[in-house]
Amino acid sequence: MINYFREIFSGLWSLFVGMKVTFIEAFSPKVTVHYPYETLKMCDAYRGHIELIENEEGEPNCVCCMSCVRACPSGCISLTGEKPEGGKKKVLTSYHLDFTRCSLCSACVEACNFNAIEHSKEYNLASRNKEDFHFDLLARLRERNQ
Amino acid sequence: MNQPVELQPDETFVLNVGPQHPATHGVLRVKMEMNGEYIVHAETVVGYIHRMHEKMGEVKPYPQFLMNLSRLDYLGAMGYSHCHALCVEKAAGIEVPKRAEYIRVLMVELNRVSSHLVWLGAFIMDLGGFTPLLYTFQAREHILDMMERITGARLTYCYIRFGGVSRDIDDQFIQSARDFMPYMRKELIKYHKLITGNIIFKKRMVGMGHISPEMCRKYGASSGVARGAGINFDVRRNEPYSVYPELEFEVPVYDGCDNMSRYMVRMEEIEQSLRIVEHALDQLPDGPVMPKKAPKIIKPPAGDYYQATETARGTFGVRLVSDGSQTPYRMKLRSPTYSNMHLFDEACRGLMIMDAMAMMGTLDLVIPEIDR
Amino acid sequence: MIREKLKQALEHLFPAGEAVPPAIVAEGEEPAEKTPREAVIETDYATCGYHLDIKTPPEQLIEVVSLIDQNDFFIESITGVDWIEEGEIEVVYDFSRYDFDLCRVVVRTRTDRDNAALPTITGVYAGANWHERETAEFFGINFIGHPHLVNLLLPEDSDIHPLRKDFKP
Amino acid sequence: MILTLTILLAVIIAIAWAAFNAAYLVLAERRGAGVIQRRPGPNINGPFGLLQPPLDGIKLMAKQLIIPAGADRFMYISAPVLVMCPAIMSFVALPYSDWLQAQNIDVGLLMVFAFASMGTMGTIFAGWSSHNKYSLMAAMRSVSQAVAYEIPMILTALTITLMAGTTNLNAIVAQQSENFFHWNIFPLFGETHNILMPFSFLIFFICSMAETNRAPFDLGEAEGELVAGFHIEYGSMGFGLFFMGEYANIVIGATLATIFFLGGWSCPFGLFPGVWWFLIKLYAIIFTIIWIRWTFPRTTIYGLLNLSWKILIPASLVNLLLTAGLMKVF
Repeated sequence: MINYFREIFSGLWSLFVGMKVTFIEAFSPKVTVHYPYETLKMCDAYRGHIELIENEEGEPNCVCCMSCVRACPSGCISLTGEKPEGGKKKVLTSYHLDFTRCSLCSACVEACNFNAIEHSKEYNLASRNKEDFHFDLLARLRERNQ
Repeated sequence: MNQPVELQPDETFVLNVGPQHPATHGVLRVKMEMNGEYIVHAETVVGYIHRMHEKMGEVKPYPQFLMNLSRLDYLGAMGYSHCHALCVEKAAGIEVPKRAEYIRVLMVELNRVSSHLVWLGAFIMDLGGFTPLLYTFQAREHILDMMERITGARLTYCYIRFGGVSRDIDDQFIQSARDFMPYMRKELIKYHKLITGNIIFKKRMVGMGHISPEMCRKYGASSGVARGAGINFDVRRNEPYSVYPELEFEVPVYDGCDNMSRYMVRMEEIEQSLRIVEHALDQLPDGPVMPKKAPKIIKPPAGDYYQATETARGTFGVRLVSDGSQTPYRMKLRSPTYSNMHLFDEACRGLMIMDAMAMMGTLDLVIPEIDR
Repeated sequence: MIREKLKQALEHLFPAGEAVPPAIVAEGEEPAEKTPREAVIETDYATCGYHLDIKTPPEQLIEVVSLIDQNDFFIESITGVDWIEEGEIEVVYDFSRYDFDLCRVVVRTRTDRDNAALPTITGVYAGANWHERETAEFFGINFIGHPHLVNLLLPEDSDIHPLRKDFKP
Repeated sequence: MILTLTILLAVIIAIAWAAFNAAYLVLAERRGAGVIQRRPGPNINGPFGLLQPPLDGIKLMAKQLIIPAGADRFMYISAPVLVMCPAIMSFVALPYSDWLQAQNIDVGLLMVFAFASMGTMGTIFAGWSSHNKYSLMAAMRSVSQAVAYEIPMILTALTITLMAGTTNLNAIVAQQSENFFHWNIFPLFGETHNILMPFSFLIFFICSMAETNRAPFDLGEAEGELVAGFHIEYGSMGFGLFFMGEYANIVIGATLATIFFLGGWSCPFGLFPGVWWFLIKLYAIIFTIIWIRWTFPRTTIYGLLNLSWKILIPASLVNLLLTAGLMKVF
C-alpha cells in the first residue's frame, strides 16, 4: 500500500522534473538559423561539386592527364584535350561533370597532380531538370572570368 | 501482466507496418499478424533500398570503393570506413602512422556519440515525445560542425584512406573537441532528467521487450542489444584493434534484457565515448597522417581476410577475398543491424504493437545498413 | 582454450581427413593446388583475422555447426564465394564468441555451381535464416529444408543471382 | 422576437469564439513548441505568424476531399461534423463572466458533459468508416479511453456539484467569488473548506487531457505506431475539423477547470472581477497543457487504462465520499 502511494508521488515528481527542464529551455536563446533569410558560410574543407582552377592568364591548370577520370568511382568526369599547333602542352577543350552520378568523394581532387580542380562551396543545387546537373566546367570557368 | 485472450485461427488480421511508417525510420516493412493489439506473428520484409554494395566492391578497385562505405550507415559512417580500411590494410600490409590511427579513433568515437544522439532523439519520438529529438540534434550539431571542418562533409565523410586519413586535424578542432566534453556531459544530465527519470518512459521501458542472451547468440546480435542482455561483449575490447588497447574505457553492461537495459547501455556508451575522445586527445602523438609512401595501387596477396570492428550499431565485419588483383574477388559486408533486426520477428511475438514499436526503437535501426 | 577443444572435437569428426599443419600462406607463394575437402586448419590470426578455418563436406555441415553451437559460439554471418574456374561455390559461415576466449571460426563448404544445394542450418541457428536467404538469392543456392526461402534483399519476383561471377546485368 | 434574436446572436458569437480559439490555438501550440525547442516556429505569414491559421484553413479547404475506396461514405463524411459540432455546442453554456454568456442554463454542467462525450462518437465513426486497420485500432483505443476517463471526470464534477449544490455554472463561480482562498482549489474559507480539492483538481486536469486525446494520452492518434490514428484517411477540411475539434475540446476542458476550481472570472484578491481574469486563467491552463505535450512521451494503452481504473477512479470515489462526509460533519 505504501509502495502504491510512493509510486504515484515519485511518478508525479518525475513529471515535474521533466517539465522544469523544458521550462528552462523555453527561456534559452534560439539556436536555429532561419535558412532562406540567413545562411552560414561553408567551411574550407567543404566538398561541393568540382570546379576548375585557373592560372594567372585565366586558363585552366588542367593538362589533360586523365588521372581524375581514372580515379572517379562513378565515371562522371569526361574531358577532352588537344595539342595546339606548335604548342607543347595539351590544352583542355572540354570538361564535363555529370553531377547526377557524383558522390562527392574527393577522389578526383586527390588524384590531380597539377592543382587543376578543387571543390566548390556551392550547396544550393536543387533542380527539377536533370540537364541542370551536367556541368560544363570549362564554360563555368569562362563565365566566372568575365 | 497483459495476456491476450485465446483466439480462433480466423480471428487474426494482418497489419502492414511500413514500408512508409513513422516508427520504422526508413523503408522497412513488418507484416504483423495481429490479435487485436497483440502481435501473433511478425515477418520483417527488408530490401527496399538494397544497392548491392557487395557487387560494387567486386567491380571497383580498392580505393574507389572507399566512398561506398560511408553510404552504408548515414549516421555512423566513420566506423564503417574504418573497418574496411583496417581490413584492406591488414591484407595489403600497409603501415598506418600512429597519429592517423589516433585521429581515426577520435573521429569514430565522435561519430558514435552523434549517432547515439540521433538514436536517442528518434527513439523518444517513437515513444511520442518530440522535444528530446531537437535537444539531441543541438548537441549533435556541435559534433557535425567539428567533423565537417576536418572531413568536409557532415554525413558521408569519406575521410579515411588506406594508410591514414585524408587531412590532419588542427588546434581549433582539438580545442572545440575539448570544449565539447563538459557541454555534452551537461546535456546528458539534462536528458536523464527529462527522459530517463520520467515515469511514463520508465513504465514503457522496464520489463518490456524481452530479448534473452540465448536469443542474442542464436541471432548474432551485438552492440546494445547484446550488452543489454547481460553479454559483456564489445569488439573494441574483446578483440582489440587499432589503438583501443591504449585507451581507457569501460563497456557498460546491463542484464535486464529489456528496453531499459538497452537504453541505458547506449546512454552510457555516449559517456564512454567521450572518455575515449578525451583520452585520445591527451595522448595524440605527432607525426604524419599518411605513410611516406602511400601505395597508389593496392594489391593484397591472394587469401581470405576478415576484420570486425565495433561501430555505433554493433559488430561490423568485412570479409575480403582477394585473388591478388587490383579489385577484390569478394567483399562481404556483415552489418550489425541486419542481425539485430532479424531478432525482432521472434522477440516481438506476444507484445502489444506499441511495445513492439518501442522495442524496435531500442534496436537502433538504420535501414540502408540492413539492406546494403 | 576453446580453440584447442573445438579443434580436437572437429578432428574427431573428420577421421578421414588428416590434420593439416598450419597453412600460413607467405607472400608470393602459390596456394596449395588442391585443397582437401575436409580439414581443420589453424590460421594466423594477425594476417587473416580468424583462428580456425574448417573445411567440411556439405553432408557433415550440420554436425560441424551443431558442435560449434554446443560450444557457445554466435553466428556472425553467412556468405558465399563463387569460384567460377573450379565450377564450385563456396559458402562461408562465420562464428565468433561473446566471451574473452577469443576464437573466430570460419566454416567453409563447397557445392557444385550448376546445381547448388546445401543443407540449411536454421535448425541449429535460428539467426541463419536471413543470412541463408541472402546467400541463396545472391548465388542461387538452394538451402534444403529452409523454412522460408524467398528473396530477402532482391525484389520478390526476381530470379537473378548477381554475385555469381558470370552475372551480366 | 428580440429575445430570440439576442439568443441567436449570442450563439453565433459563441460559435465564432470556439472557431477562433480552435484555429489560433494551433498557432499557439506550434509557437509554444518552438519556444520549448529553441526554434522560432511559424513566423513568416503576417506579424508573429498570425496569418498562419487562416492561410492553413484556406489551404485545407482548397484541397480535395478524398474518400477511400471501401469506406462507409455517410459515416466517413459525418464523422468530422460529429466531432466539431458537439464541441461548439458546449460553448453555448459556458460563462465567461457574470454577463458574458450565450445562454444561462441551469443544467449547464450536465449539458457540457453530455456534449463532450458525444465527441467520441465522431472518433469511432471516423475510425470505423475509414476502412483502415490503423484507424480502427485507434478508434477502439479512443473508446476505451473515453469510457475510462469519463468516470473519474464526472465523479470529480459531482464533488463540485455536491459542494456548490447546483449544476448552474454561474452559480458555481459565484460561490468562489470573494478571493483567492475561496476558490475551490484552496477552499480555506467559505462554506466549502475541503482539503482534498487540490487532488480533485489534479484528477480533473488529467482526465480532461485524456478526454481530449491530448499528449501524453493521445493514443487515438499515436503517430509512432498508428501513424495518425482515427483520422489517418482524412485530408482537406475533414482533417481540419478533427484538428479544430480537438482544440475546441481543450478550450472546454480548460474552461471547466477554471470554473470549477479557479474561481472563474473572480479576481484572486477580490478586486475588479471580470472576463479578463477568466481569460488569464483559461490560457494559463491551456499553455500548461501545451507545455506538457511537448515534454512527455506517450503512455501505453494499458498504462493509460491502469492509471484510470487503478488510481484515478478509486481516488475520485474516495474523494467524493470524503467530501460528502466532510459536508455532513461541518
